[in-house]
Amino acid sequence: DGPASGGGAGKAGGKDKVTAGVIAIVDTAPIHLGKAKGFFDKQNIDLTITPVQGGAASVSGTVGGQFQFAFGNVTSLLTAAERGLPLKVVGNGVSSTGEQGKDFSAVLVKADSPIKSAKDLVGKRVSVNQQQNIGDTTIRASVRKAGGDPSKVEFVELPFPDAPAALQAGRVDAIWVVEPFLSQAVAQGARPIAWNFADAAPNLTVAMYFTTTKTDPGLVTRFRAAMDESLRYADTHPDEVRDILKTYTKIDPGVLAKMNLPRWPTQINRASVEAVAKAALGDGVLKREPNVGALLPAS
Amino acid sequence: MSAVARWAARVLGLPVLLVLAWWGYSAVSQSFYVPAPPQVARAFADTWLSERLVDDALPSVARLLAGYALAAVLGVGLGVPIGLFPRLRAAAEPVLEFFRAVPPPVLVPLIMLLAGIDDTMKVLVIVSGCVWPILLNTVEGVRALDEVLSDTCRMYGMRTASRLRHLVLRGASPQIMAGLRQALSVGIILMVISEMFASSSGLGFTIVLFQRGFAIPEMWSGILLLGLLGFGLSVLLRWFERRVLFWHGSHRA
Amino acid sequence: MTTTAARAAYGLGGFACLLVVMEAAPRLGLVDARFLPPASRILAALADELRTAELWTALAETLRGWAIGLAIAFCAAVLAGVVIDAVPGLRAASHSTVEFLRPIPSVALIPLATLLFGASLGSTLLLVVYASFWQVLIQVLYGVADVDAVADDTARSYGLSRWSRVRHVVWPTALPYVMTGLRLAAAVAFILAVTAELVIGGPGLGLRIQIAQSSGAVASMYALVVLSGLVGIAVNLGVRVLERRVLAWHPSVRGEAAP
Amino acid sequence: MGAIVLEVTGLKKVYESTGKEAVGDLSFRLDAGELVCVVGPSGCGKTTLLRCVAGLLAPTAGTVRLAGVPVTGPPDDMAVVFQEYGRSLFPWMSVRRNVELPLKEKGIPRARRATLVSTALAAVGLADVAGSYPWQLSGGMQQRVAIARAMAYEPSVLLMDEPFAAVDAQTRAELEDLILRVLPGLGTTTLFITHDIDEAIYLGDRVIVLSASPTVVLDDVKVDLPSERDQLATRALPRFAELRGHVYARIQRAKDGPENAR
Amino acid sequence: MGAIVLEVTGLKKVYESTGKEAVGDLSFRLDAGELVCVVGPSGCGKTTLLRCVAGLLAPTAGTVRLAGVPVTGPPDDMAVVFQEYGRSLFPWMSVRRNVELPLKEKGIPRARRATLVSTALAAVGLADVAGSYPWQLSGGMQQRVAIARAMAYEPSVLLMDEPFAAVDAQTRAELEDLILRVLPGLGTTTLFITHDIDEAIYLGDRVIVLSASPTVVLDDVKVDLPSERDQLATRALPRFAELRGHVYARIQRAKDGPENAR
Ligand SMILES: Nc1ncnc2c1ncn2[C@@H]1O[C@H](COP(=O)(O)OP(=O)(O)OP(=O)(O)O)[C@@H](O)[C@H]1O
Ligand SMILES: Nc1ncnc2c1ncn2[C@@H]1O[C@H](COP(=O)(O)OP(=O)(O)OP(=O)(O)O)[C@@H](O)[C@H]1O
Ligand SMILES: [Mg+2]
Ligand SMILES: [Mg+2]
Repeated sequence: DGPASGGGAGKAGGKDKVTAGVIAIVDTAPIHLGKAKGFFDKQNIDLTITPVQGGAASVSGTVGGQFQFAFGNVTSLLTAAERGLPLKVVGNGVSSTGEQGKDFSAVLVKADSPIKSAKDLVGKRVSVNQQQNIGDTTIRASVRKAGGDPSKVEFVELPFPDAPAALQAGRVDAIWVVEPFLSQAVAQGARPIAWNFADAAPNLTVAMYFTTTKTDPGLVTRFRAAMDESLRYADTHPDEVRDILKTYTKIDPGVLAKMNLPRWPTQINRASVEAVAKAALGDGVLKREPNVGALLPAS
Repeated sequence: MSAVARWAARVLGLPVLLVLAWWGYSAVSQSFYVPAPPQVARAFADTWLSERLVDDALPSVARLLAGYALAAVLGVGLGVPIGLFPRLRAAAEPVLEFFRAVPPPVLVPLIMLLAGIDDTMKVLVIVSGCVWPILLNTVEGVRALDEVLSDTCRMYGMRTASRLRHLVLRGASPQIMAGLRQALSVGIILMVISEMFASSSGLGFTIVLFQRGFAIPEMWSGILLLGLLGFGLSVLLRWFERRVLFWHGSHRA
Repeated sequence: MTTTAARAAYGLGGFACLLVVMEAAPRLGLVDARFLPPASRILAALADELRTAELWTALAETLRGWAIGLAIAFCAAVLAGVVIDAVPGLRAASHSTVEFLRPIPSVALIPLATLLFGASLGSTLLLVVYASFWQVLIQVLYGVADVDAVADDTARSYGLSRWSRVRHVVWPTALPYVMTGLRLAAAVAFILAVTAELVIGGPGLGLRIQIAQSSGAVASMYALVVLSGLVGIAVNLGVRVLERRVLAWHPSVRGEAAP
Repeated sequence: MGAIVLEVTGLKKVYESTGKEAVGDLSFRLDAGELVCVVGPSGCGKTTLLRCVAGLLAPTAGTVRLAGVPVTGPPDDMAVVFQEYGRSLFPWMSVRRNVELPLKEKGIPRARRATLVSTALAAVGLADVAGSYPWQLSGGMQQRVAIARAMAYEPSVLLMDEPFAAVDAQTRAELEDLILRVLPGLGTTTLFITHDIDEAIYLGDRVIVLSASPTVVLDDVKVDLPSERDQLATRALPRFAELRGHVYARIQRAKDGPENAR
Repeated sequence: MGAIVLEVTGLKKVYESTGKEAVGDLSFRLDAGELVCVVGPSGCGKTTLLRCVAGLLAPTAGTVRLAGVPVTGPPDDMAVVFQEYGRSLFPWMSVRRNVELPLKEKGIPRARRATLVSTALAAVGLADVAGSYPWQLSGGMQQRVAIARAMAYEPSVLLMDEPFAAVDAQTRAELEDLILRVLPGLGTTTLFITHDIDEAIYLGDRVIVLSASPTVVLDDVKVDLPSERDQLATRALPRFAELRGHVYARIQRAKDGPENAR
């Protein structure tokens, strides 16, 4: 196990002390909710949630032994696996609703933009929060589906919070954002033209919880159980989700009430992971065919 | 021969020791994030000895130099009056200190808001960081001017322009050089940070991309390139400094 | 001439100008008020923030990382600078390494930091120390090179030991540079403490900024940024007070009192 | 001689940092073209006086008038040789450039400048080090550069603070004669601080003797020697010895402070 | 007197930056307890010589031996008063601390240190400014602090470079007598650089006359005056005038350089 500092695993009062590295966004509401509901206590897990900023930090923190579990999106995990990092997915994290117009992720343009559909993005400048990640892969899927040439879309990196301003100022032609920026931008007059998660695969699995291959399998099973319970609860109690979001984010209450929530099924959509892997391979984000089977849990 | 050997030992001795230490650590730790030097060297050759150097590194370096030059002009240009006039200093210092304490990751969005997302923004981000060491050092250098020397200038009725040129800039130049040296590495760091926003190419962008893509040897090769860039630019700066400060105690033969 | 009160008045005046600009720019439509709210709204958000206990714990957390990191970096850099100066040949031998290591961005060390320390104080400290160390070191190296040849000869001819020369001649000469280094490093350390929290996570002001950012709470975000700026001003005030004490003999400070 | 050029009235200077009253109450006048030497014990306030006259230091009380105009800042057409000659040279400029810079500022055309500079440097015996930097020179040579700079400037008022302190006896004699030869031709009014009584009498039209600080004028001695002076002949005159004895006795008492002054 | 303390043999110094040959070929000796004055034209290489003797400058050729041991760095138990007195005082220390620091370094106990410091400061007439900082003092006062520091150190070898250049005539006389009074008691061997020939003869057991640079020893004059010296009586002796004339004539020729030396 890693250096002493940081929240290492250990036993406290018969419970396993566990630290999870998790981004403080809408997607991770279930784990917060599950902790509040005591689902983890029930599994003898004393959970500490540590906010991290992105996939790279959660992966290195997990590999370094600082976190036992973490949250990362599909592309990040596929890339890490391709690089030979000893990661193992524990369970589902967040999924697309799969419904056009009602998902938590979309490509937006200005109200008066000539761009009407994903096809029109060809030759245009589109912002994503990170390149060579799930954003550009799924947007290319949207373009492909709409009949355009995805290789002709130009991507620039803009963090979600800064994207709407850049769109308004005409510095990019389209932006990809997720909730709450999606609702915010729409309220400010932006127009969705493509629902990239929904386009990429039916009920796309966007992100997953993962650990390293060295973690005690018993603990993994219990974490998975607690997590599944949390996901189920979150999926069926949207109001409580909106409430728990108030505790760890600062989303404006008006936006919070109206925005689209993602889905939190317990099952990983293997087909969608494989589809993303294939698309990523095709786009050159991945160099080699990843071993999806080894990454994902057996069931 | 022996002079060359001694020079080589001096310049390369410590780096070689450090590389060996790194090597030892990577062998012991076996960590994914700490690749062995040969792996990094191979990654360096594969990654940078290609058109990447022209496509990614050169534009970055150009922006770096532009930002650095602008920061130098701005830092010295503001630092001189602020150093000369105590009241101006009293009025300006809190505002400057305010901006100095704003972290670039939140400053960058603000700059994007005002200057767009293209090269201008990236250059401005570099300026926003480089300017401080130059400014602060200029201010302090100007404040510390020798009194007898400035009295001499006043006595001989030297006009403002020539007093600036012959007394203030020269007298403060040891400290200004310290600021310029500081700013060089700050500039490289901000070059990387600026490319973490609204980019699709560049040295910093590529390194960050490697980092996020878990291409760790490649990432370290990029860091190696940054270090080499810093070293190369500092050699140039030293050459410049030797010409500017030839009269100063630290450079006299 | 410029008394403390007068200086404070000028300082407040300068700051007031900044506030006016920040209020006017969005109101006059120079920037979009949705993305950069006017000063009054930012200050109102700041007032709200200041009423929450979490903010104060976050601030304390950040300041803790800042103070520890700065102290480590400062002491290590001063020590390193003095040793590099005192040991013959070391300056030349270390030059290439120093210049190589300096431009390595702390952000590039984030994977290493999280690997070693995760989202704990250790990560923050690693980044803070790494970044601010060089700021002080370079100032020390230039400062020690500024030693007056006659003063140094005097010390040597009176048989002052190497250590005494460092203490009584080299250190006071370098002090003005070191004070500038301290001011530079203080800001850099603070910036990195916040950035580390912002990027890695970990409790503190940076995390709160990040949460505000990723929640689209623009006014709160800028309120926190303003708070960082205010901390910067406070730190600078402290260093200036220190400077007036330790550099009372220096032309830059003693000239201040005279006409 | 001519009109009053410099008039110091009731000058008083208290240094705030220490509360030290350096100059107590000084009044004296200089006529146009006069060369007046000031002598006084070390630390009595000569440099302070000079800095007040030069407009570099604001007096605590009293006024300094130059051609009737109160001095508030450094006046035009005045040159100063500072006691800290080493610090008054620009280390980043060659000797030639150090001497030339004020002339350039004054707007003197290049050709004339070159003549002035080389004449002045030759006069102080530094023609061959014009290309050197000040820190490559000995103390006495540095001081001579400062003198050359002041002389080349051809000021109407010249202030010199122990300008020959660092040069050897023979060079000193040569420089004294240089001053006596050149300044009258330029009509320069000169205030010359020295601690060499012989020099003061040899050079001066008058010698002002200052008391220990807080300084007052202890004596203002008219030097009634023939205006044509010669290092050997003048110094051998009985009147020279007389004046010397007089000033010496005055200074002797000066160290005891202003109370015992008269 | 006693054994040879200081021996300079074939000393030569060429400054590399300018290629200037400052010291040509110097050889002389100082016996234990001797006070030897060095005179020579400005820029002849006196300071260069002193810095070589102090081990602060490596000679181009020749050796300096102190008690038989070649000097390679600053030797123990040596004190120097530099020509640039202003720069040799530490501006960050009060006058008292400036004088005290070398004593502390020498390991002298606190009580004795306090006595030494206050005695030395009183001897140079600065007892009342012990708490001031160097930059609050006049030029002459600064120079006296440097002298006090050297005297308080009670060195076995003392090097002084124009130490009285910035003080007035009377203070100078007092300081001369201080030197004559104190040093013999300490057994200090002294090399005293001056440009005042009278002073050299008045103070010295011997006077070494240097040529213009590249410097050689032009003359080494034994001062055969009674060892009990008095400002008025000694200077009035016919032998004093004789010696003075001799040295003056030597120096006169010195300015013409080493060729015309003998
Ligand atoms: N900056 C200062 N702050 C405080 N006191 C000062 C300052 N400068 C000078 N003094 C004091 O004022 C007095 C007069 O100093 P000044 O330099 O005018 O003397 P001076 O006549 O030029 O002496 P010297 O012949 O030794 O150069 C001294 O007692 C000195 O201590
Ligand atoms: N750092 C240096 N670089 C080059 N030349 C130098 C340097 N220092 C001194 N010199 C030259 O060496 C010669 C002797 O200088 P030095 O200072 O020893 O003279 P000095 O006898 O002490 O004169 P003074 O009586 O004027 O102080 C001078 O011609 C001077 O120009
Ligand atoms: Mg004076
Ligand atoms: Mg000398």
